[in-house]
Amino acid sequence: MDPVIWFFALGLVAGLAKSDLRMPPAIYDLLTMMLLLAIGLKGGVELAKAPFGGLALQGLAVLSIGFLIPLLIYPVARGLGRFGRADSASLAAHYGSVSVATFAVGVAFLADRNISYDSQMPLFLVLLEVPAIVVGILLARRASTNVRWGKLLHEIFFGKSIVLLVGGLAIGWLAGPEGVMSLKPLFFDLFKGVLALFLLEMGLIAASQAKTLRRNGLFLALFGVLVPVPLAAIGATVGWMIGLSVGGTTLLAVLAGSASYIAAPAAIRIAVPEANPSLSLTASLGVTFPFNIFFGIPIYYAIASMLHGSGA
Amino acid sequence: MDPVIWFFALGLVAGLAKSDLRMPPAIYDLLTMMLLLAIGLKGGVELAKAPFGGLALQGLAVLSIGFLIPLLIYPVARGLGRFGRADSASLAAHYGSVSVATFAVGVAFLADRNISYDSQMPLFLVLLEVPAIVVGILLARRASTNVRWGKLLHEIFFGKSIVLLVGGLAIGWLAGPEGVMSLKPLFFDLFKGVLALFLLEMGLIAASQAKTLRRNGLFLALFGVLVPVPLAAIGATVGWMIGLSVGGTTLLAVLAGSASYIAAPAAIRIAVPEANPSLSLTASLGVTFPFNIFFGIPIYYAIASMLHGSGA
Amino acid sequence: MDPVIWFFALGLVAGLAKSDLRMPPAIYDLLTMMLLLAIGLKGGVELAKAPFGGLALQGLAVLSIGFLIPLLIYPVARGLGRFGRADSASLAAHYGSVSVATFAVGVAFLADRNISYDSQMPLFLVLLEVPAIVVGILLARRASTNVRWGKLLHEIFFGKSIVLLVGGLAIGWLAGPEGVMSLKPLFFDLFKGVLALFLLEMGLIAASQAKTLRRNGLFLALFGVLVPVPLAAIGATVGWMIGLSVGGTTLLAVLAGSASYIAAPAAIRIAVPEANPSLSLTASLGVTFPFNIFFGIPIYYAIASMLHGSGA
Amino acid sequence: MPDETRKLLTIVTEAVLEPDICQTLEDLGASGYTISNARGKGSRGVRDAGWSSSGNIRVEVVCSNNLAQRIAEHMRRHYYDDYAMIIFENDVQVLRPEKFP
Amino acid sequence: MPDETRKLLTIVTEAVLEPDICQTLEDLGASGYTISNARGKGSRGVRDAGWSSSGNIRVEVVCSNNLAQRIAEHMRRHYYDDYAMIIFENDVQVLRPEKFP
Amino acid sequence: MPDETRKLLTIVTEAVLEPDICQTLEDLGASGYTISNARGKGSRGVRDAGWSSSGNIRVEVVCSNNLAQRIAEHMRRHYYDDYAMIIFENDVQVLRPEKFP
Ligand SMILES: Nc1ncnc2c1ncn2[C@@H]1O[C@H](COP(=O)(O)O)[C@@H](O)[C@H]1O
Ligand SMILES: Nc1ncnc2c1ncn2[C@@H]1O[C@H](COP(=O)(O)O)[C@@H](O)[C@H]1O
Ligand SMILES: Nc1ncnc2c1ncn2[C@@H]1O[C@H](COP(=O)(O)O)[C@@H](O)[C@H]1O
Ligand code: NA
Ligand code: NA
Ligand code: NA
Repeated sequence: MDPVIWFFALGLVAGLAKSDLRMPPAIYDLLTMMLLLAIGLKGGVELAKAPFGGLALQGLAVLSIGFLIPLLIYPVARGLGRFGRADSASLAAHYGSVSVATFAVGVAFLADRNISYDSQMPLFLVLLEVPAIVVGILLARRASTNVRWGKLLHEIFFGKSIVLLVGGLAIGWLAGPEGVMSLKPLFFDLFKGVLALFLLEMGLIAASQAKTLRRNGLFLALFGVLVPVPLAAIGATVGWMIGLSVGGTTLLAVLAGSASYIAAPAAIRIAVPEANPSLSLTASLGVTFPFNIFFGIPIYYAIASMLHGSGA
Repeated sequence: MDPVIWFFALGLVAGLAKSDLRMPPAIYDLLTMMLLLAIGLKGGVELAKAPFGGLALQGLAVLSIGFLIPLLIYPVARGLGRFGRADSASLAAHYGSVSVATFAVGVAFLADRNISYDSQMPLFLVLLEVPAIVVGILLARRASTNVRWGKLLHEIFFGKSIVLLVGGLAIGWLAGPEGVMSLKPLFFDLFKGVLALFLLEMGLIAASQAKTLRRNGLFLALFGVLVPVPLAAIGATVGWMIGLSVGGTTLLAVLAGSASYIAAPAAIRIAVPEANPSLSLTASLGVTFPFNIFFGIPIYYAIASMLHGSGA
Repeated sequence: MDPVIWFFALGLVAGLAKSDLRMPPAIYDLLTMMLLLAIGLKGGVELAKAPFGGLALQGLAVLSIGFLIPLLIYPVARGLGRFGRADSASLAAHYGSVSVATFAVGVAFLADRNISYDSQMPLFLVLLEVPAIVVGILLARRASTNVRWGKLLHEIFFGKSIVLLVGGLAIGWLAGPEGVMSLKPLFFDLFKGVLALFLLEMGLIAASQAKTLRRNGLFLALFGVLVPVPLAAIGATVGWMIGLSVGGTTLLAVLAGSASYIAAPAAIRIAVPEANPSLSLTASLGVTFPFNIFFGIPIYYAIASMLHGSGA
Repeated sequence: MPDETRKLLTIVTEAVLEPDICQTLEDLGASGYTISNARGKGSRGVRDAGWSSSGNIRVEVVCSNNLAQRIAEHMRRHYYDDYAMIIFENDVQVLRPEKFP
Repeated sequence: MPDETRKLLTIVTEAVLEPDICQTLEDLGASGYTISNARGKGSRGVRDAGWSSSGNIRVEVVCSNNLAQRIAEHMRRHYYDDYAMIIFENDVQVLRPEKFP
Repeated sequence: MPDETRKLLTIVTEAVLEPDICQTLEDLGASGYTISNARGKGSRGVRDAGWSSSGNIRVEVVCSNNLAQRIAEHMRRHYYDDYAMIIFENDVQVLRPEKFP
């Protein structure tokens, strides 16, 4: 197993054992920033190297995943989970949106196996971040005209994760392979190490969700474990249909199967305040995230390989 | 264009678009610290490699720039800008002192073009930091004996930027090229990456000055754009006269044309409290800094090349 | 001399000169975390490469040092130092436990000279951290049944330094030399640079202890300088007897001769609150730490070489 | 210091509300506010800034009694049910009372 | 805001005590607390968070007069002699007084 | 807690003044002070610690009424015109009143 994943386990154990190990918030911010920029830069450089066609069509297909997933999740949460409208909509938004950390572990997974992926993947990461949040809010609000959409969309679009991803993409694209050489030591060579430290903190955070899990328990745990694979299968199928490589198909599955824990919680807290924020966060961060990095990613890779007829 | 500069642009855009992207103060401090130490270490190693003569004389010439510039700026600010004595003196101190970030971008500019520069440049950076601040305070205070010079000079001389630069120089010189090999991965290999993150934050800060600019407007903008080039020309001329290489001449021009936004604001805030701190900061950081990294540095390099008769 | 040590000197000078140079606490935490993980990872990889026998016996011998040293220190502090029971017990705990930073400088010292050391050393570092603290608390408390041992031992064992060291060891061991390749740029290549920044901060902290030193003065200074060498000699002898290499013997001497300034102060502050925390901290951090990195480590290496009959 | 009295209104709430609350205070006419980071525990569980915006902020406003009532009422209506929040106030004597209308 | 009064008890002390104090407050029955980081100077010298747990924390508890007395008394007995600590309290008017028994 | 009353003086001002203010408080005879970082808005605009010393500090001093007046007066004279600053005070009951002369 990739050693970065052990760092998550270490954080989880430390957190559950009530160690005094803490990552200062400033360091968490730095690590996030470096990961986002690195993913963006890498994607930008690839885009500069190999221009691609049909992006608009592919983009539409990807966007449609973002609109579809929350519509699938909502009835499950309401019906089977017996959650109220607000909580169900919140879960829908979280699972329709994406997790950058899971994507980063997926990228590391592919790099370990020398599997390349399509250069537009970071772009698709950006495309998938927003729509589900909008759908989630609509599901919760319906007729109510109380949502200040202008302000909200501005906050989502100019939220730091999109700014850094898109900014990195643009800089990587403008600078090209030559230009980013001097940035390589910080952003590319340190990538795995930075991801390791980041996952350590993610483990600590996931451990802090354990209490909620013990209380609200079984359904959230089942939900968090059972939902990602079908969602990822949708992602993989779309990826395969729009002609992505095995690597790209795997990553689109990872994106579809992952749940947001940065953009969605912030937006939903403001727009749907009556939703209990710890429900969605516990499912997304306490269950689905660990499931994905330990078991999900290899499964999604197997699915992608099968679709491409290359066996797993 | 060097990709690090795009990071400044990214920060600027994010700031102007009111993104929630923030660099934690602790990270800003870390990045500053690494840049200052790296510049110092690099200079120290070069000094250890190639001992030089006539440093005392060169140093005096450089110091004289630091005393001269504020005396040129003050009447411009009072006469044309119609600023009061305190604000004019504050502008004089800021523009007479230097910006380490601009110097770092200059160093990166030269490195990209494989142009070497004289090893004593970081020393000159130190020499130029202080005199203008002293002159600025004298211009504001005149007869008044109210300034606690002892305390103030102590604060400037043992301010973190001088301590880290001089400390880096000393360590680089003591350790020599061999000794710093083990420090290379952190301080030299990551230099451009660290500078990129730093410029991202500088962009965010510059954006936060935009409001002041819109209010106090036109004069500050003109001042911030028009003043650097003549100042840099003075620096280039002195550099050429004291026998610096093209690279060194360019960097002395960069220093002369840059305006302080760390040492000067802190010292002036204490010693000339009636000066409006946002005026000088807006001009220095919101106008001159971007001007210099986008347009100034190439111009100063062209001037230096011309002086050295090597064409641009 | 190794340049990282000059960074300590720089911090010391800056602190004594009342510079405004500060390392944000968040950065200090990040640097500590990186050092601990790096030491652990390195040890784990070595363990994975070369399995070893007789670890249990060696471990017992090392543990015994941890129980012995506080029993030697306590009477010295009470008798010669005329300190009360609590303060003497606190000193005993600090000097019986170990300093990770000193260990890191020792590792760097050996690396500079291409001297290898036994792979189990980071494990011994962990073993030596705890026993002296327990003995120190027993010395202070005796009959008193007021200590909540369960809580206290939990806090020590799951304190961040042990969690990160043991976690790093485990990950390094699980991943093996191949697995950690991708983590090398962050954890191994940057090691010296990170250590340099860390020592800069240690210098600043040591300078802040100077005031206490001036007041409580002479005995603490003598104690801090005279105690490490005999303690290190004990460590070296044990290391030689249990069959460590010259490098390993040197590092066990370093551990025995170093004094804790993280785990011990925190635990003693809670369990022996009537002890004056600045006494032990000043001796440990203000005197013994600088003594060890400037003079102690070379001496301990000489002792280890002599014991191994290889001359110094 | 003239014995001129104002209210010091203190709000402890979720960090995510900071932009909204600043806007509200300006809209209601407060002459200023002071914010610092905090952590804590209350009826909505432990809130710690260990991670992004999961911490609390502590907002202080010095203002007239009348404005304090209006701010408190606004907070109660818009945030009290859905967000972790407590509000309390006490009298303070201020320097330059004209600064705090 | 109904004129219902509670005590605001403020404790400034060493950061190392944070877990203990939180536990104590819960045991004594406080409905919540708010903590922020601080630095300062007092009879036990300068305390600055420059380095790990060498800083201070500032703990606030809103509670009944009776509970405030018990907390203060507990702090005085268990910590006041051996740790850097000050305690003070004042009356505050609270919104939703039922939250602070 | 004996009903012994002192003043709690609170100063919110620019971070750059911290060393000066600490010195002043000692010179005027305060037995201690507590400082925490803050941000805010007032007549001199938004002040946020996003960048180096552009933030605020919040200084608290527990002291006698007399000393509080002298500190406030000193601040008013030396800093109030040129720096972002507000000052307010209120009565608090203290534990161990002898600590706060
Ligand atoms: N009794 C209390 N005393 C002081 N602070 C409190 C108290 N109750 C709640 N708080 C603070 O207010 C925040 C929100 O409270 P709540 O809405 O009760 O969860 C908590 O996270 C605490 O920081
Ligand atoms: N007079 C005072 N006013 C405000 N804060 C104080 C005062 N005295 C002490 N403190 C704070 O309480 C902490 C502990 O005080 P002490 O136990 O006197 O050292 C100090 O570090 C300060 O933060
Ligand atoms: N009405 C107010 N309530 C609370 N804090 C204030 C108020 N006015 C100003 N402040 C704080 O005091 C600082 C300086 O105020 P000023 O001198 O008015 O700019 C501001 O940055 C705020 O942190
Ligand atoms: Na998803
Ligand atoms: Na200049
Ligand atoms: Na020891």
